[in-house]
Amino acid sequence: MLSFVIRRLLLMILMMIVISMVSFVIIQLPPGDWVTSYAAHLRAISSPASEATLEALRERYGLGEPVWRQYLFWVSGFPRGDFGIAMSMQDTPVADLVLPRFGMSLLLSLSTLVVVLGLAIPFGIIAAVNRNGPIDYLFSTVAFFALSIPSFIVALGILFISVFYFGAVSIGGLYDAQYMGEPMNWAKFKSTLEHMPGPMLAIGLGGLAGTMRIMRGNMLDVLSQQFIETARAKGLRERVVVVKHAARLAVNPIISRVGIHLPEIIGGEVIVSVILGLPTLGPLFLRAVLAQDMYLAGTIIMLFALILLIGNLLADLVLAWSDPRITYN
Amino acid sequence: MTDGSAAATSRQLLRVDDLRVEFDTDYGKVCALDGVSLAVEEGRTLGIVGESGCGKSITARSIMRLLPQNASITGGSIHYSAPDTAPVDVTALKPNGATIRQLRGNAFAMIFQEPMTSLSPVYTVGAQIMEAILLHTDLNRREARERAIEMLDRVNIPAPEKRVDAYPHQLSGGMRQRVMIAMALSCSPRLLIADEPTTALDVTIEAQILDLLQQMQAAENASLIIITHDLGVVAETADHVAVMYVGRVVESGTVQDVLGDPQHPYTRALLHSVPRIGAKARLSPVGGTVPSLLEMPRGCKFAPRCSVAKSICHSSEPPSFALAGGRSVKCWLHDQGGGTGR
Amino acid sequence: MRYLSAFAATLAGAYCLTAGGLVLAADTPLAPDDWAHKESPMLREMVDAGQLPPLEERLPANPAVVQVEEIGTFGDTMVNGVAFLRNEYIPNQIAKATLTTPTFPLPSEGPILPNVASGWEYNEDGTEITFTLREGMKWSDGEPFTADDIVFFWEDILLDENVTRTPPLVLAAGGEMAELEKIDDYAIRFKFAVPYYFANTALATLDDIAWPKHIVGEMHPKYNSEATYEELNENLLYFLGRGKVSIGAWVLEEYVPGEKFVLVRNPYYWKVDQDGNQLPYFDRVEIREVEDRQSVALGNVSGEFDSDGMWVGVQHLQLFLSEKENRQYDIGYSSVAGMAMYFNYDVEDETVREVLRDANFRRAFSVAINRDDINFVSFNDLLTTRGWAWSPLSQYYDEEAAGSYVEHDEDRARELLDEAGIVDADGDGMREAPDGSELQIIVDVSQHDLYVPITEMIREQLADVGIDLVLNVQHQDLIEERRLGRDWHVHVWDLYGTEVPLANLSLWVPVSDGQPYWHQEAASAPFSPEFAEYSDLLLSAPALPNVEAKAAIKQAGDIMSENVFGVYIGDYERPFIKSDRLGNMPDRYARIQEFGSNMPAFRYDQVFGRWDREN
Amino acid sequence: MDATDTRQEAQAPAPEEEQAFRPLSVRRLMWRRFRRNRMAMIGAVLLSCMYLMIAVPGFFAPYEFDRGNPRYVFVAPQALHFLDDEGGFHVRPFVYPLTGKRDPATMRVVYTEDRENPQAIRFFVRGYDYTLFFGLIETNIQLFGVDEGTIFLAGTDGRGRDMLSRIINGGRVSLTIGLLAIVIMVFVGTAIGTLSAYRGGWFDTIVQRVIELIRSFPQLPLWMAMAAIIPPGWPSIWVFFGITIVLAMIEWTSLAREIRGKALALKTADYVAAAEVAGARAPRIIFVHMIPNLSSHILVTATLAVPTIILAESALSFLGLGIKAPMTSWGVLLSEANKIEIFRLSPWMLTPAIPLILTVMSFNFLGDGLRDVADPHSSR
Repeated sequence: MLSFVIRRLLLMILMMIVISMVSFVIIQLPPGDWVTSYAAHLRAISSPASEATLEALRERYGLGEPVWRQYLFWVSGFPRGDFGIAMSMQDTPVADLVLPRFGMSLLLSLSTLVVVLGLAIPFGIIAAVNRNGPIDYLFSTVAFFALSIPSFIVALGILFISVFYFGAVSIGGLYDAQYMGEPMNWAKFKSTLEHMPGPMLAIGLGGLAGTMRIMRGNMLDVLSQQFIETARAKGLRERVVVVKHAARLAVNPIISRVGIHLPEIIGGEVIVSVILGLPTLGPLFLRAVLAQDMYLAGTIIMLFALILLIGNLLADLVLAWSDPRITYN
Repeated sequence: MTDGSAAATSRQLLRVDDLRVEFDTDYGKVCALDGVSLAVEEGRTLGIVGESGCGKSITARSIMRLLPQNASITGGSIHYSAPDTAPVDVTALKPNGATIRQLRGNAFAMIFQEPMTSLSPVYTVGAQIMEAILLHTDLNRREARERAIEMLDRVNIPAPEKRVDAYPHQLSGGMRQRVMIAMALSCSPRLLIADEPTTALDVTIEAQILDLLQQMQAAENASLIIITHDLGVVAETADHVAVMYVGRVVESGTVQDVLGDPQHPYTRALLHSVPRIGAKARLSPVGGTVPSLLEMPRGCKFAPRCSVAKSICHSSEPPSFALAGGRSVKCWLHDQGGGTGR
Repeated sequence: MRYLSAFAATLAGAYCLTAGGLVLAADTPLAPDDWAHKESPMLREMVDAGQLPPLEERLPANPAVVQVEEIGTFGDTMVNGVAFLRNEYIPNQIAKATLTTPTFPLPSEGPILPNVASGWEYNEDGTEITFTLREGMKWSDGEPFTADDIVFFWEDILLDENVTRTPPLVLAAGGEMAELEKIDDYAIRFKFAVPYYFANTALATLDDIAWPKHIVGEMHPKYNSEATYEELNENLLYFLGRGKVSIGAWVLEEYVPGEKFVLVRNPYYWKVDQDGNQLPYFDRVEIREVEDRQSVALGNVSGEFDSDGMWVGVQHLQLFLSEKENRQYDIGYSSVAGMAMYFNYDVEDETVREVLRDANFRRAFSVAINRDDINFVSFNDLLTTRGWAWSPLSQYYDEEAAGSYVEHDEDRARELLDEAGIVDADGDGMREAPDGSELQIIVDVSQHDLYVPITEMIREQLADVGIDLVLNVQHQDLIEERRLGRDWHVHVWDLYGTEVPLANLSLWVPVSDGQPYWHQEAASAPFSPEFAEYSDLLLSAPALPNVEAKAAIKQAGDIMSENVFGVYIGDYERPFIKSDRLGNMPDRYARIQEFGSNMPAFRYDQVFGRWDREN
Repeated sequence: MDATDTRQEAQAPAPEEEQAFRPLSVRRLMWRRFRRNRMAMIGAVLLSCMYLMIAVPGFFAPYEFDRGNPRYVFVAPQALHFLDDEGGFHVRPFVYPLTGKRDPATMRVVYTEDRENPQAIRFFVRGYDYTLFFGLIETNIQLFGVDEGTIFLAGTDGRGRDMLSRIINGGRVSLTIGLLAIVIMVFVGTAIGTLSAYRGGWFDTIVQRVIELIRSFPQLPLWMAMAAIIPPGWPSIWVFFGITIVLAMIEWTSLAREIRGKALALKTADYVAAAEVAGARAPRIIFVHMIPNLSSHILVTATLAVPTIILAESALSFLGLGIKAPMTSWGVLLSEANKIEIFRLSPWMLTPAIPLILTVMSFNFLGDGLRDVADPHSSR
């Protein structure tokens, strides 16, 4: 197991190197660079900059250099935790901008994942146990509709309802304003938790529905297997049979599905955060993409990939722990 | 249906009378068992034999009350009477109620056809054996574990102290069936039901498992119902045999009687399809196919396949005719008191 | 280099509110005996604890006295919101200090007033201006503020190529950068190559005039052999180094990237109100970053933020009004210059160039636009239409000029087009160029939530008189790139510089080659005699004494409006939102790009909280 | 005789199933099974209606989608009336003409109905010009309209453009981009998937690594980054195709992977082996023997991928990285509505969400139904 983890970690590092290259190349591809978009910004605030100034800026950020040199320049900082500077953000180091938001993104994504699984699994079990009953029908119908509503529409809906019906005018943010700038502490964490249900609903609804349907299917598969009968033949209570024997096995494919689910959550997190104005990586990424701030955008997309890699690794480990049939040697 | 004279001392542990089981399907209600009657004597073995789909497993599951959700017992009774407890009618119990759960795994134990899938892949075999022990006895975990090891040892699993922590996928099919037997017997059941315990196994292992079953049965003085489509298995292990065809017991009696002198054309047909050492006759498979439960013939259900069917066979179903030696047979041929088929 | 972006942003930003306060003439005699100064309890405590000298020692000998409408109370924090923080200029805006300051509320109403400088004097021919500083004025850390700090800033920051690439052109007269000379600790003198009577106004547009030499000098390679320019540039970011010491009303206390700025009052601030209270009233200013403009608007409506005039726009007005009843805020208006269409007189396409150069075409273009419809759809009927003329906020405003070719008149437009020879020759409903070729005019407009819809409406309106406009809606940077080239026909953007034309003459006339951007050949080949005349008038104005300069500029204004050098829609009332708890907030203010957004002085230092906020 | 009798008796409980026992062609059997799936049928019908509508938007849209009426901004959806003020019932629904006036207190334009002058809805009216069938026919007939006043059944936007017309024209982009991207995706995914399975070796390895790499990024951010590559200077029709390609370029991976798996299984199938032995060449084996056998699988996967594409387009357009004016799509329309003042004051601008959800749902239903038909065992 340990050697498996080490091997996977090494592989992950290799993958990250490739991902960093790809990220950088993709971010480099758009025509123009940050300086043109900066010039446009200056003009937007009514202060045109001269061509000489722009040239100087390009020189300063090494924008004229070949791509591979820019890449090396960028990557060489990683070991020091230096991810370059965000040109579009007054040269703030990318790490300073990204890290707090990375934490928030991670918190939001992972808690959405946990809540989605935490709800989808029992719902799926209930639906399967009541197969073809009214509860099953209700759950499945709701799930089918929920699957068809894109996360950004759910987010718009949440915003709309809170604005239109509850007169709220501010639901943005992931914690109360008074905690801004504070390091994470208990009160801030509590405030964060209070702010999360809305975004989590928007991000997780589709995944919840999908996972529930899959869990239901898995349960039905497992419930028809012989060992369930063995368990019943031992005289176990039905609840024990369902939870300890059936669900325990039916949950394994759900765990391995985290790898598919996580990208959806991250994508949902990006767009939902943009709509609800959450201080996560999403809005920053959109801004960076629009401003062609390559270090910033590159770092963020790389972090997204990192979340996926870590998520998949964790899912594999959990699966290995959960399913003794899987061996990693 | 009365005790065989040769075994006057034994008493009936379980009696199934006129059991009817129906399935609720998309195509309407379907009768899977129609008037099944059986008896199991204490310490003896009953073989239930028949082609697949004839209701053997459903009979066994009815006794365990492990029928699928869409099945229900609509008639008849299953009386269980152990010497030290009050008799129970299993059919009258609440499905999955406390009483039947108390019986399952404790008084009744069952071994399934597929050793590969009848153990949960995510728990160790020890844990799975202990589960029943902890449920039905007062032993604590440590004692239960010792008991599990002991049981594994008794079913001839080498290095049981190690194997107790093995996962099913680390064991071979034969081993798993041994584990199943150990599990089934771990609470000293009065009645052990083995549902085609060897079908999925190699022939050599089959013999070992059958041996083991008999040994264990003798040691525990339990009754055994062995369900099989293999007459050879019945001949080897059972005292009594019941031949089933589409939800009915068409012939029953002692093994010697039934196999030595089959009275029902179906039993005969089955016997002809079994290879025998030294037999010169060509094997003849049973002609035709088992009718679908949806398209059941009106009269004798075997009539369409029967080489000696008469017209009455096609129009009305034969009752059970009692023959000498506690035998019974469900065939119009015995109505006039004589086998024309011979 | 880093300073440049700060500078540009500061100059251009828009955090502009006006209060009815006034800095009294600097030489008002004030005896400390009959006029005891008062300070914030926060500072009083520090004085009592011995951490700070008493107030009288902290103020200069002649503090600037601001006539506020209402004497405020000290304390509390003002909280504002900003969106997409690209902005070290945000705190800079709030805490800046210019040498001089324009009269407010509007520059048209009077002269430039003292600020950091208590007075000034031109020499006889207008080639030199001497500023007097306030004796005893101190930096926020207690160090004296003297002419050295200004000279240091001028020579080692603005004129040092390693730090600033482009010095402020507004102080270049006759093509040469001004020279700065220190007379004594409290007097400096700018020398120009030619007479430059605009200098005192120009200095009102520079919101940074001095940096602490005792701090920044330590980082400067010129004064410290261990320092490098790289580190210096790093530290010149307001929120990294420079912002810690200031002469502004507040000093940076805390900066959390991506979250907020917190500014704390400058204990040595050199302004007092008419009752002698040391300004500012608010102890702290907090500027919170939110994700977008919408969140700023929401924050203001909900009361999270106290005021905003920068991020909210006309599109929020109806929301503000509909929510107003239940909330504690009020809405004020600022008059803002709106959308303009610039013609490229040097466009490469000859047919289009000839058409654009024809005054009748431009006049037709202007009168074909139905400004009332645009007003109705986009400006809540709060647009004041104007032609290509000086702003009503300027000293050069002329009603008649402002009203020329503004009235919607399709028949007139058709007549003018016929006169220009732009007729529908092939009968397809669209007019062709005089040479008979198809006429299609491309309008560049960047993705702007206000201007794109307006431009679309204009396209429809011009189609009605037979002119085919094609919209080129693109991301701002692409439009910008095209604008710098020669390839564009018509460019849509804000109208700049009609309030203080001299502050940015290159927007109007060829101060040097390639200017203005819409007539890059202007210096060598003005496209019409009228343009040449107007150009001469404007170019001569800075060197003229005020009265003559004014006349020249007005005359140039008449020429440009009559010839419709560009098409302008009008000024509009842009809402700003202010919490009811804020005292001394104006109901109206003018937003003039040249004075930076914060000028002519919404003085946040005069604003106070009537009650404390909850969070 | 007897036997027939018994058969009929046994079938008695399920008479409608009777025919199921008769042998049917596979195709008809599939069609029958599909038709039994009510939700899939509803989905199919809904989608057919929508595609019909977007095929001739000029006919169904009562107004030009990109031309506003400056005097009718932010008009709330006009009610269709059947009862007049006297309580009289009209078979032909009618609307009241509107006049707008700005309320000085709220600055909003308030529209009042002219109750004296009901305007009955007319069908096949002559309105604006448009062309049909790629410019072959020029006409100006719209499905419905009114003689006087306006009919804005879904309200208008801030420029006085009819929302219904905008939704119909926006659907044109949203719905075609889904199909178009799927075509590309199916082409690329199938080709690469089968080739990868068939060739194996280094080609397979490379393809698998590339797919893995693409999939190690979350989709939406990757799409965002890719969409930013589209040069901003492109005209909107090019942008449309650019977005289509970007969407397909990432989405093909899942199909390729699945196809590869299935194709690997097929590769060992006897008839493929037989074809190989018979000397068939690779392309022939792939196109004649493998792809036809995968077609039902491809169809199902493609159908289920359409909503993903449609949603991706709306998300990108919503974020300002997709379709650009003068074209419009549901995502663009929703991004125009994503403003707090719109939520509060003009909520009808959010209606494009409804067709978007309906489309996605219909495709999901349809795909589910198709899957049941193509692969009955997988149904859950």
